[in-house]
Amino acid sequence: MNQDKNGFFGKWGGAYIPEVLYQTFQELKEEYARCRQDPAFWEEYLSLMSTYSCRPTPLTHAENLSDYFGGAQIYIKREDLNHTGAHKANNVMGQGLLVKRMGKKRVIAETGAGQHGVATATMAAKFGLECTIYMGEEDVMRQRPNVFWMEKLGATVVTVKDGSRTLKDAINEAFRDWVTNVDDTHYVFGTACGPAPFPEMVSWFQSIIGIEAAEQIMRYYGKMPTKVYACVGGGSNAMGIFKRFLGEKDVELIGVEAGGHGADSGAHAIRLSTPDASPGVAQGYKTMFLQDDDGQMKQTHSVAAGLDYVGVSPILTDLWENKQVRFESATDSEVMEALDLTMKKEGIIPALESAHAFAGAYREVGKLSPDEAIIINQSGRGDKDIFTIAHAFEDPSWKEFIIGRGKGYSSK
Amino acid sequence: MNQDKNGFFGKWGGAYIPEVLYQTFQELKEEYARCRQDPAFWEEYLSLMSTYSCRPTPLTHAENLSDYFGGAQIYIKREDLNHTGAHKANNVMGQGLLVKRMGKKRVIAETGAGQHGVATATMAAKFGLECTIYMGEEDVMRQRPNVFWMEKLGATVVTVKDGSRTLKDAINEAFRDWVTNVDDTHYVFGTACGPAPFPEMVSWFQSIIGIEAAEQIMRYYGKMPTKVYACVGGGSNAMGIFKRFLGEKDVELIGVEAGGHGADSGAHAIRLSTPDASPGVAQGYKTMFLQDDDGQMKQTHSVAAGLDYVGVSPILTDLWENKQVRFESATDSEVMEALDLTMKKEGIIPALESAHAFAGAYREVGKLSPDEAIIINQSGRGDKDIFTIAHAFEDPSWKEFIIGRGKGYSSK
Amino acid sequence: MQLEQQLRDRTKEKDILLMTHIVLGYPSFDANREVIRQMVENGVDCIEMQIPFSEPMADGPVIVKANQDSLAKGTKVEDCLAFGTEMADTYDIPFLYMTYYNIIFKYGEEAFLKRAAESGIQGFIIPDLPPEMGKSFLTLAEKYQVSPILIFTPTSTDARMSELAGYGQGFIYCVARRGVTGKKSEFGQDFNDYLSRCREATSLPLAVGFGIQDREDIEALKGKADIAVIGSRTIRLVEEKGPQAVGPFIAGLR
Amino acid sequence: MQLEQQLRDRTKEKDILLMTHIVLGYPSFDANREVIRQMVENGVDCIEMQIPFSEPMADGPVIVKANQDSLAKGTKVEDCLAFGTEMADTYDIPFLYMTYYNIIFKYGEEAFLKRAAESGIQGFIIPDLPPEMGKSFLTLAEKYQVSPILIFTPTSTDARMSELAGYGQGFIYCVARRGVTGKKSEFGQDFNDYLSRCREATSLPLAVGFGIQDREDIEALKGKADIAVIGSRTIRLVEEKGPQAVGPFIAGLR
Ligand SMILES: Cc1ncc(COP(=O)(O)O)c(C=O)c1O
Ligand SMILES: Cc1ncc(COP(=O)(O)O)c(C=O)c1O
Repeated sequence: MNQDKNGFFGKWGGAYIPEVLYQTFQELKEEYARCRQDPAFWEEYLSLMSTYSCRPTPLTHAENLSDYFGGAQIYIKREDLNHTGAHKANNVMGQGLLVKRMGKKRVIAETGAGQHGVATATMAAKFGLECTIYMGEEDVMRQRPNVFWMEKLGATVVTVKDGSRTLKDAINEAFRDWVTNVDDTHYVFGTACGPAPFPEMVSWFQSIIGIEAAEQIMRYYGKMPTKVYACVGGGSNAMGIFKRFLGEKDVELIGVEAGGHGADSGAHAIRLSTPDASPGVAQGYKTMFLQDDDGQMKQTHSVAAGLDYVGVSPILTDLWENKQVRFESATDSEVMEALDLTMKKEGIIPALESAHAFAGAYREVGKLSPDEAIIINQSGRGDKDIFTIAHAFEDPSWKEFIIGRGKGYSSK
Repeated sequence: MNQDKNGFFGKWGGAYIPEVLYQTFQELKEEYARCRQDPAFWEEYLSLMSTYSCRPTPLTHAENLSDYFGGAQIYIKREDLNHTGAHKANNVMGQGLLVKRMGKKRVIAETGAGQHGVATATMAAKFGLECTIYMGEEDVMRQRPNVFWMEKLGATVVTVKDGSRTLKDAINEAFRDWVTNVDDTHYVFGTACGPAPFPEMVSWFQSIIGIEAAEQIMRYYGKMPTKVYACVGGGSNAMGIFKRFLGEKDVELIGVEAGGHGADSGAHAIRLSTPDASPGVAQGYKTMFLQDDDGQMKQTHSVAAGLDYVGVSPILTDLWENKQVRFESATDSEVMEALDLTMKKEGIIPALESAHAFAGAYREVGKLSPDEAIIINQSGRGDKDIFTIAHAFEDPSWKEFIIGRGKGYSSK
Repeated sequence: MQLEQQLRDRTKEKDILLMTHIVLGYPSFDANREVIRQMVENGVDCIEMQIPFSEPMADGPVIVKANQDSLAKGTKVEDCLAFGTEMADTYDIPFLYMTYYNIIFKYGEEAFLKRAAESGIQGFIIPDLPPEMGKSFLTLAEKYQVSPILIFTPTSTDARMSELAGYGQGFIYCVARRGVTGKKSEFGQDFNDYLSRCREATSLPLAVGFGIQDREDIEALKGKADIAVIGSRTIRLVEEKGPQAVGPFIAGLR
Repeated sequence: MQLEQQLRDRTKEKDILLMTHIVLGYPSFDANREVIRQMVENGVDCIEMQIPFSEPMADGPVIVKANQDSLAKGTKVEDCLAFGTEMADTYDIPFLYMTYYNIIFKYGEEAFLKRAAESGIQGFIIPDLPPEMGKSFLTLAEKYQVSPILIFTPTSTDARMSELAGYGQGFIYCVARRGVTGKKSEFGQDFNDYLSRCREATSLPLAVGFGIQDREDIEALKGKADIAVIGSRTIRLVEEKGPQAVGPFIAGLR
């Protein structure tokens, strides 16, 4: 599962970058290679994550849900307990250490759900870096609280009004910034996509999830899980938990994509588990994209902004092609149901993104035997999504509350 | 710092309870005593907290802030990284284990900020208990997102419209429920107040904060801190971090109360660091209350709902009287400034309550010498406070966003 | 002794005594005056006057609201004490103060008891002062010869009842059920068993309160209790029909 | 070879050649037709026709918007290829396709190159296809005799430049500065040093693009570069004044 010298995993990946970035990618690749060889770097990373974030994050035995489904024992890997509320922190802090070594003074990032933007703004504050975050106008509208926090953390948030005004357009705009300010700026890519070495590097930082989870399940349960579930947007949390288990013979890995209004609706973000996607090259890498026959990217849809993306990690595409990871999808409404059940049964609030992994697991867990265990990766917490979740549940007192607040503000 | 047989700490505390609760308090006291004597109970508690919440929570060295003030090294105890986002989880999970032992089927709780309500609803979901949360109407209005989550977690939230419609009224109403449903119901008191054994018991569960912090500061810094700061609402997070350090000769403990619009404004919640409060008995215990000459409780004010309370832990009142803890206060505007600085310098977002501890520390830390260290207890995270914080910062795009959303809802 | 004796004397003439409750200053002291007049004239045997408190933790919605409204209108403890003195001077039945402990604590226990005793107030009901918390209060009550009314509840064990009985004077207030004031109670077999346990635990007269609404309820108590307590019912009556409705209501109860 | 030779022939007659840029289908193919006519008639030496892509990562706002609008109007790759064929048939100057790699990849590299070659298209500019990623593309370009235009940038080291030069044909596109298309560039000492480095790295003609706006800019390039590239400037001109403004503008540049 390592990239070849051109950054490919099988047929997928690569670095389709404007020439102006060539030199900076050389430096990045070299620094990254040095870090991977230097055990002190990983030590520094672990120490940062255990004193600034909350690593190791717990593995929670969901006893009520296990009873409810009557199948395998359900364990939940709690990335929601990271500082800033999602696995995004792992990647961002790792890249932060890299930036420090490279001596750059400024970071930029794209963000969809806003999680990666908040994480990057947080890292920038911690490391004393200038920070600009690109975010599609539509995402700004649905994730305003995150914009507020980014700004309060000292970042400049730029609203991107091109294209579909979502994540992919924010990525394009971040690249435009990067080619302009390449000398002092590092682009903190937020997921296991983009040009090499990002897919591998981001997966490496995220691999801490699976390393911990494997150690924890052995400690608590005494053997390896039968199945491991993760939601798949760009693929970083999935790669993060899958990586450690890839070598394990009897562990099945399942990636759950955003089914949106359904696989047949055209309004989804399923790249690997339907035939709607096809091989393509965009945003600096080759993978399965949701695109039309001309190669123009399509509109995607998911209730979870963080999964609402046209591409997917080239590493996952390779694992999919080699049948090392199975891909499923969950629709918006299945996801809301899974979210509801998880809250009520376990007192845990998954992010809408993460709830896809839960929905995927719930569909199957009842058929497993009680002496098996599964792990669900809870990539983030849902309370950041209040606006989306309360909206999706059509909560009447929430609406009333917002109407009242809105009137309060307009009357002043 | 242990209660006497009537539940007093010096002159303070006791259990001024309606007779109908006598028996239930006997049982509670006995079960609590058994738990304190049983090392297996604490072990079970630790195991729950390390697999369900994120204990031990980190101790973060705030290097940028330390440099900024040029005084002592600042360490932050990260209770914000607990499941549900605050130290409240420690108490609630501990009481949950107790409830399980007592075989009760239902829990009730009061809540001000909503944090304790969310934590209790979470615990109830996890332990399969029925749950009712009492919350003052004013707090429901300012903390609607928390109401939404409590309901989604399966709890019934009752809006209390009596009195000042804030925390103290919610407590009264919870007591009314308890005297009615005493046989199968446990009242999960949310802070180190109320009738004995709550102050001591809640402090015991919270003492995990200080135990960890002491171990961590020795590990990272090599010696004890000179000062430890905590905000003081009811006093549970303060007691939680202070307890371990009480015996330490050279450690000064500082509690920071809510200065609201200022100590002289009449609009604050300062019980110990101004002469506005006087000894009284209410809500089941004796302490310093903000009350008038007749003994009627006064209105309090703080930007932080969780500090907006008329009473204070009898244990803290005793420690105050014996000068073992120093009390200060921070005004709303000092708190907003401290919050801003903490976000920008460290990428950390304290809850408004916690930001009082930061404000108190920032005032003094520059005068300390660089070979000293201080610990600030960050009792919770601020992103739960988006409505209050964005409002307090008068953020224009936030207002615009809310107005837009409100219009969207009213037009449907 | 004084209070107990007065009640025992009255018991000789009646199947059951009636104790009523008012919240001072609600809806106004004038209304209180009129209500008490009608109560006394229609044969009420004892009246508890509640000094309002901002945190009436053991009360139900009707009385909570009455406490709040009274305070909102500016009722002071001083006004209540003056009114109590006036009533005790005017009528020949025993008057009690009912209030939460903080009112007394803040005023000063001794000062409060002395003043109450001098006014001719016969007893005290303090729902949030169990005897363990009330050592000094009980001693002072002894000193000033006012009766501390202790409370039995359905959750009280036999042992607890005898303990409480040891501190009580005047009568014992037997709470009819779990919960707060104002809601209807059931007087079934459980209740009868409970009352027998109460009777066994003390030789003091037994008053039964919480949720007694009408003649039928009172009928059910005859022979089992010495005093029936009407609480929120008359407050609601005054709210709905004014003070003058109280007399006929009381008259119709026995 | 063909493209390089054509350009070299033209260079004999002029101080500096002019290459211009249009986005196909924006504002319409008819407008494209008229603009190209005016360009050719006013002496443009080479035209790059951008096939629009939904993710124009290396372009600035003007061209991004042109790409989007063209696609929104329904422009298909097929339309662009037909139009390209028509232009190459109509005018006697070299035409290039500029597009992002996905358009070619999705169509099929070989099919695309074959068709372009048959249409008489002379070269390709693909800003997101560095030679490492373009092995098969470069081989096929060789096979079909169309020139892959490689790109130098101010961040390119000498080593990188010679590497790129090894793959390039026709001419080298020297990006005048960091950043995306459309913003003004400075042609100071740094720029001159950069251009000397470019010149040393390759014997191919040098085109300079990004931010060239007017006669003055072009004057500054004379003697240093072989070709000046006008990109967003004419797109804005068409937006503001329509296609017929292009001719006079071009005429005034040299
Ligand atoms: C909580 C959470 N989970 C998952 C994702 C999807 O990203 P990835 O597939 O890279 O893990 C996001 C992206 O924003 C996220 O915020
Ligand atoms: C984050 C946080 N900190 C502090 C407090 C104050 O409570 P205490 O003084 O009991 O810690 C609250 C109460 O809601 C809270 O939510």
